[in-house]
Amino acid sequence: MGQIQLNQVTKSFGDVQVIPPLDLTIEDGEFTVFVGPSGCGKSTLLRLIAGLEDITSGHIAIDGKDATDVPPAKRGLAMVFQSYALYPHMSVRKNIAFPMRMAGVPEDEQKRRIEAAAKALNLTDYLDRRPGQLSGGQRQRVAIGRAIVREPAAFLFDEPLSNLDAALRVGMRLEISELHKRLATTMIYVTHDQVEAMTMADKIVVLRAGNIEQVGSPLELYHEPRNTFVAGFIGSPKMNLFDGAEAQKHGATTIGIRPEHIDVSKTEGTWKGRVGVAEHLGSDTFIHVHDTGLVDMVTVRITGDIAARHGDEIYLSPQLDKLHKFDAEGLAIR
Amino acid sequence: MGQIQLNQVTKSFGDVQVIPPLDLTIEDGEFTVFVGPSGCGKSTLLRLIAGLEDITSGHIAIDGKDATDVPPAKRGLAMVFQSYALYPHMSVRKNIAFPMRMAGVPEDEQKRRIEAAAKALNLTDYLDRRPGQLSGGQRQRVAIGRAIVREPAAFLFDEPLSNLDAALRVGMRLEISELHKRLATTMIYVTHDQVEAMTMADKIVVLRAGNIEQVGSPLELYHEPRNTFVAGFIGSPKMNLFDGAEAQKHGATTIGIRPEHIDVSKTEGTWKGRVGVAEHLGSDTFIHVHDTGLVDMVTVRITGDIAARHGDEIYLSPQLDKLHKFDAEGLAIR
Amino acid sequence: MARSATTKRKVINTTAAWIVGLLIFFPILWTILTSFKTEAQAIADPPIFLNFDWTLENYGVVMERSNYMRFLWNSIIIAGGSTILGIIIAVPAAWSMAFVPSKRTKDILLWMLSTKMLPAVGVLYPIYLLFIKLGLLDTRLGLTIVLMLINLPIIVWMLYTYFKEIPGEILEAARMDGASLREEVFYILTPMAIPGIASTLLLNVILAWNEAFWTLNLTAAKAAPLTAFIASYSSPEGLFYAKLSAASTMAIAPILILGWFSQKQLVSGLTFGAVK
Amino acid sequence: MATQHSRSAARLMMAPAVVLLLGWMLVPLTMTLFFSFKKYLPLRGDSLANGLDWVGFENYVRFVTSSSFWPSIYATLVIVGGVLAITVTLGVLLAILLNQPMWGQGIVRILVIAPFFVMPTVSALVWKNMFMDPVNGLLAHLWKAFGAAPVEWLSQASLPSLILIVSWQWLPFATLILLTAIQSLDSEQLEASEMDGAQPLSRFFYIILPHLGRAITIVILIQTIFLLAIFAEIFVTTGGAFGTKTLSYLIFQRVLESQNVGLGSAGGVYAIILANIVAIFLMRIVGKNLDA
Amino acid sequence: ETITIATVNNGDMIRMQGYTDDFTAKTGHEVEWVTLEENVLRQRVTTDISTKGGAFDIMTIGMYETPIWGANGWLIPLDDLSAEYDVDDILPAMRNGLSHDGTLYAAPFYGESSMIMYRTDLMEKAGLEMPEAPTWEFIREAAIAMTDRANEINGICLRGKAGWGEGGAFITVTGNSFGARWFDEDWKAQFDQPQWAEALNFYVDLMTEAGPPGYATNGFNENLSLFQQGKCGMWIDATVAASFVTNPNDSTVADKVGFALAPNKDGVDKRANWLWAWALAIPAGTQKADAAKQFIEWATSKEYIELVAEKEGWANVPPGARTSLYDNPEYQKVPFAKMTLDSINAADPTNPTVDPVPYVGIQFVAIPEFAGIATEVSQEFSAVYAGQQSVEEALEKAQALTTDAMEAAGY
Ligand SMILES: Nc1ncnc2c1ncn2[C@@H]1O[C@H](COP(=O)(O)OP(=O)(O)OP(=O)(O)O)[C@@H](O)[C@H]1O
Ligand SMILES: Nc1ncnc2c1ncn2[C@@H]1O[C@H](COP(=O)(O)OP(=O)(O)OP(=O)(O)O)[C@@H](O)[C@H]1O
Ligand SMILES: [Mg+2]
Ligand SMILES: [Mg+2]
Repeated sequence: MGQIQLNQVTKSFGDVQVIPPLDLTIEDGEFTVFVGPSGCGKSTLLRLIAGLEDITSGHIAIDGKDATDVPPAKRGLAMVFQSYALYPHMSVRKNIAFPMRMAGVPEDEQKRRIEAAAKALNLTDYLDRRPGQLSGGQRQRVAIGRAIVREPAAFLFDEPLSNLDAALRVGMRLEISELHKRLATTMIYVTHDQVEAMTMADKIVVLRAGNIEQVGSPLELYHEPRNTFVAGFIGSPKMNLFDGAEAQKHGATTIGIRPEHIDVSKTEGTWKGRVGVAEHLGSDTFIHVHDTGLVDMVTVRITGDIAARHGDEIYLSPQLDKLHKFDAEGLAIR
Repeated sequence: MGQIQLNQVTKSFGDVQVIPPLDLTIEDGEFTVFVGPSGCGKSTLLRLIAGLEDITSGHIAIDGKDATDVPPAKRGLAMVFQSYALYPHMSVRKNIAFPMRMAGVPEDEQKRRIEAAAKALNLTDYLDRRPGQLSGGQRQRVAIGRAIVREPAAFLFDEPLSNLDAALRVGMRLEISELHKRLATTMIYVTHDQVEAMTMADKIVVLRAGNIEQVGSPLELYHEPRNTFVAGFIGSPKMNLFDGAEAQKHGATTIGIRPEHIDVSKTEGTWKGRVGVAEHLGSDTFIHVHDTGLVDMVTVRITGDIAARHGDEIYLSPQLDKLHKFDAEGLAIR
Repeated sequence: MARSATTKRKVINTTAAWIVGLLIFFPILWTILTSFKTEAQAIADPPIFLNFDWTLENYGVVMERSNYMRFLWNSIIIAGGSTILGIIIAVPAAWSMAFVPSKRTKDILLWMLSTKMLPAVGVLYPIYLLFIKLGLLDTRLGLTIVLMLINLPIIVWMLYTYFKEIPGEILEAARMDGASLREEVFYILTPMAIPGIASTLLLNVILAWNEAFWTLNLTAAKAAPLTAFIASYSSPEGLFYAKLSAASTMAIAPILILGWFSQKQLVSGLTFGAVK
Repeated sequence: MATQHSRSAARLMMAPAVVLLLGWMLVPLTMTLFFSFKKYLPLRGDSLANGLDWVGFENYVRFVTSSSFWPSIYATLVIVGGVLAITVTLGVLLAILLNQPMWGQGIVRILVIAPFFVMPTVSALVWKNMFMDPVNGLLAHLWKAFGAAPVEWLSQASLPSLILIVSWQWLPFATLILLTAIQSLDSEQLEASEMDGAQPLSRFFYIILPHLGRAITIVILIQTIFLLAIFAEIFVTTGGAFGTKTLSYLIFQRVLESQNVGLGSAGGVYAIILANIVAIFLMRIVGKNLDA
Repeated sequence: ETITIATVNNGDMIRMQGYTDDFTAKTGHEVEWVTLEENVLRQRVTTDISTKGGAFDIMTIGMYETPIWGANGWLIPLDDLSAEYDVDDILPAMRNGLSHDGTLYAAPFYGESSMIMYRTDLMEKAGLEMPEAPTWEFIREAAIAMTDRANEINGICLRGKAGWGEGGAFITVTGNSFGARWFDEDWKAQFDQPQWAEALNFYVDLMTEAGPPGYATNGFNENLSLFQQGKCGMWIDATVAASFVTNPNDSTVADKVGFALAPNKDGVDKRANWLWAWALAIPAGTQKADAAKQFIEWATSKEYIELVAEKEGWANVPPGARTSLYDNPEYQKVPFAKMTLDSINAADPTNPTVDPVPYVGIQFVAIPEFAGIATEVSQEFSAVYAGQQSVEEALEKAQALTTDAMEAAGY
């Protein structure tokens, strides 16, 4: 109940092809995240699946049935929008009931489902408020509640957390993950925040300019990025990538090493540099090292604390087994 | 050139005292961050310093001179607003020139300073655009540029990054830090994001309901929080805090342990629980453990990867030397 | 700017604003006062401000002379009817422009406005002939249609600017939730735009209420609204200031009262997209 | 938001408004154009039923060569320009004043917007008789109280008087729109400029006024549409005498007083052309502002 | 049946509306009134009749419109009125003015000419005596003598307001009394003739010396209220005004008013008095001609006059329409009755000027173009009164625009 297949789907706005021919299968029950830089076509792809935009060519099948020309309401999908898109003039209860009202679900049944959703989402006390009287997190939950009651084949989320502040984001992230565990319904989740992608996804789809760069589980992407784009995009802080002589030494055009895979010493190491900004988080320290002769700045992450001050000299040594190598096209050399 | 002293400063809006009597000294050249939950009075305090609000009682001195009744423009401070507050109808160049134009700086000098600022902030190519044509990060830089050219005694920032997306935020954070290193001017920075506070500050001022809860360097706050409020507020993910029997065991009303100071084992440990959501970031894994009998959820951070799946049984052991103890008033027991 | 405005400043502001406000309002106030005077007091030199013998005589005369209630009723029907009709036609059009914009949307909008620039006097004959043909002369229906057409561009424009403020995502959410186009407009868009629709309604009631060319020229007895009522008072014989004032007061009172009661809506919504 | 389905629905939903307005424009317009090439003197028994004589461009030539034509263009421009200048200037000042903290703001606002509800006919009658009358008018009393000779408003200062009356009616509209625009000004911008050392006057010119630009264009556009058509005010006060004959009043005179429909229709065509020149000019500005 | 009547908002008409019930009781027909100010009314009914709109069953029109519309066949002839109505009782001057080719097209509700109304007390104070038939020279002398600007007393109040029926009418009769005329026998405009310059100069000088401020915008109503307030020494205007200025309810000078014939220039054989009637006519398009005719017979009948006399006194009956009224001894007691009749009889629409003219009408020219032309001409003159141009300029413009309009109309 929720397998979605895209077959040679393309989308153009006027003359501009935003999505070049694209194939993708999302399995039933999977939590799939579309991730990619701004403007890469994530939202467009999601809206094509939802039916909010016509596809220019190709086919979309939901549960094996062709849905290319099925209007959005009939696809059995529910969408949670970035701005939540709650109906401001309706109470929370009415908001949640709306899709059922449209579908002609009997009153009793509506009531039952609203109650169930409200309980699941901790909204019971707020059912009679208007969206305007709710906090960001609560609004988010109402939007999800509205989606849940339709018992959709799949949920579509378009950057649902981007309007929340950092602390709340962490909480909501967990809530959505738990919801997925509980419902086991297909979810497609769009974000440009790779932390969200990593922590939530069963499967991540990395997009660039409408093209799929890599599809895989978060750890696959972390450990085996298919190319420099994915390597740079997944992981926080970003992987350090170097060209030139240092790369050639390892028989590659570009090499990459993640900040957490660099060892630091005050006395010796592979590369020498000077500490720029050191960010002390207590649990970790991020050191931004300049003047290594490699690239402008190398970022290093150290667990715990280290006494590194602006301007100090420092030595860095990459853990060679964690080194990523890429060829001239930017593809990983395995 | 930029020492700021607050002496028994209070602020009331009507009958509500938002800032109870408060003393604070910000040394010249220091990067001070005001941090605290929403509504705690951070902005108000900053605006009192800027002169945008009148103080109800007390004194403010800038560089030792009483500035209590000096109008904002004369205090020699520059402010960067949360919404950037760029003048939408002026080009970037005009925006940056505006304070100099108001001050009657000669054209030549204006030009020179604009050029310098634009270069420092990477804005040279955008000087003739309108703010509406810039991205969030660029706007942010223009706002800073407008502040820089005044060569102020101190910069005031009110949540300057809260409108940016996560990736950009990291970048801008670094830029501001580097700017501070370069200019060595006093900066006061307001945020409610503790990561920003930790990574940027020389000195953090933690506020709650207008009161200063603790003042200190980021690592002081991380290692020696003065009370449960600071303990919970500083550090990410949040410190786990427990009351009850487990706390009594350690002779305290409340004990706290940070996620990164808990060791995990599949076979034995102090506490037993079941894995809820496990967030795999590649570099780290956050495990949310339920059913420990202590609190609803204990968060644990593990460097690198661990094969923990939803529902697994797991044992946790706090590193006892990293345990924080608090008395009945919530104050740290040292 | 939230520095506590000093009391002194507030006093100055208040004084200035009240003086200006009263000055602007004065002609209306004076008219209302005059309507309660006798004719002799109305032209007394020096003018009498408040200490005159208040009398309702003028209202009596005016009521006796013309069937005020009928004019009033016609005004209400015509102004209200044309506005409601206009909104019914404009809502779908504004929906289209705001949510399915095309390259021509702005041109169409501006073209619509340009139809308002046809000089009414220039087309009186054609319209009059048309009305005779269609049997619409001196009917409320005819006037309702004409006023609706005159104001339609303004209505479309105002609604368009309000609709543009409504995030398209909400309508898409409704669509995802299974709402048909009709349900989308009816259950979601319209209720959300209520403040905008209310001020559009008000502005257009005012414009229709005060329209004086077509209402005068296309009516005789049956459909004549208050503009025709006032046309019989513009220069009667002898002293007439008090009676004129009474008639004027009666003509503007309903809309003035309506306007005052609903000024919040009017003020909050009257932006024409000027607020950005 | 743009599936095939919604696009065709949109076209369908636009249709009623577009068709109606097209009819409302085209039918009279073609008839006006038709009449403008005809000799049509109803009082001489000319009527559509009897057929009308074709006179070519005679009406057009006669209309512009009439001694009243250029003065009427002048009067139109002066009135429209004058009212716009006054309402916009005072509107901005008034909006700023009303935006200040004060006691009884709601009531002041009610007082200020009241003239907008007054019928043009009524306001013209009231101003003409009760204020501008040189003998019994309140202004005459006021002048006399100061020992000055009463001004004969409607004859000696006819255009300014008319502009005063019309401005009084439209000032509330301008004020309201400008007020909402001012209220939408981000207060942080003002504070930023204050930090930047701008004095109140500089803040007004560099921050507030530019912010109002869009609102001002809209006020100008809408008012121009209505001002080009003002009629009742002239009809009631001067009847077109003393140089207050605007283009639309001139057309009225040709059509209704002289009963020369052909000539008036030619005037109507000129008026449409003038209006559209103004409109295109304005819309260029507004159009740019509309999506900015 | 319900008939719709368009009418003007003057006192007599308003009064008639109050008696509508009497008509309904007699005939069973209901009446809908459309009361409009004179200019609006004229514009409204003209539009309706020339397009055969049929919005009205009866229109209130004047002596100017009636012959023109009658000639166009737009009005139903009133040639079959009942015997009791006694059509021959209508004053001949009125009947002639409301007929075309000898057929009556509108029944006069009331008629008027113009005359001098003056303040007997002021005249006495000035040491002068008003002759029965004064000349302009005397008027000027008296006006200057009576003027007392400090006390806001103006020697003379005259119409200056633009509009063919307002200042236009007055300046036309003034012109007549100086020997001027609108057109010569070939329909050539005559504003380039010296008589016009003389008349206009005289008028302007007189008003400058002895007129009220702002006379350029004064019409009938303005002057009436000035006179009623005691601010005018003399006033030359419609005879109907006599009943208003002598009505003590409205007038502060009711018992101090005298009457005289309108003046002429010494040696000119025409006086500055006009002839006008507000009359009721039936547009040809109406479906309710019979009911309309019944109404006209009721409203302009002797019975109606008696009804009003009975209810409101003889001074308030509609004057100037019927011979029998002036024969009535009760009415002869009204102070202005005789002078009104004399003034009416002194006016001859078919022979209005010293030099021969091709048109009918005293204060107007009964051709369709006149209203438009005269309005514009009077606007030029008003601009002179307001001091915005000279007499010469105004006459030049008047000549040009009249010529132009006549050409346009194909003369
Ligand atoms: N309605 C439209 N008309 C024309 N171009 C469009 C339209 N919608 C999107 N685009 C273009 O398509 C591309 C993809 O847009 P899309 O919104 O899918 O990006 P995104 O990945 O969701 O970005 P973001 O992270 O900023 O939301 C962009 O270049 C955008 O400019
Ligand atoms: N102009 C004002 N009038 C009345 N109360 C105010 C005003 N400005 C702020 N407050 C109150 O003062 C308190 C502190 O507000 P302040 O804006 O300083 O908080 P903050 O710490 O900046 O919060 P945030 O993180 O949400 O920006 C709040 O309770 C707020 O409601
Ligand atoms: Mg997107
Ligand atoms: Mg704040």
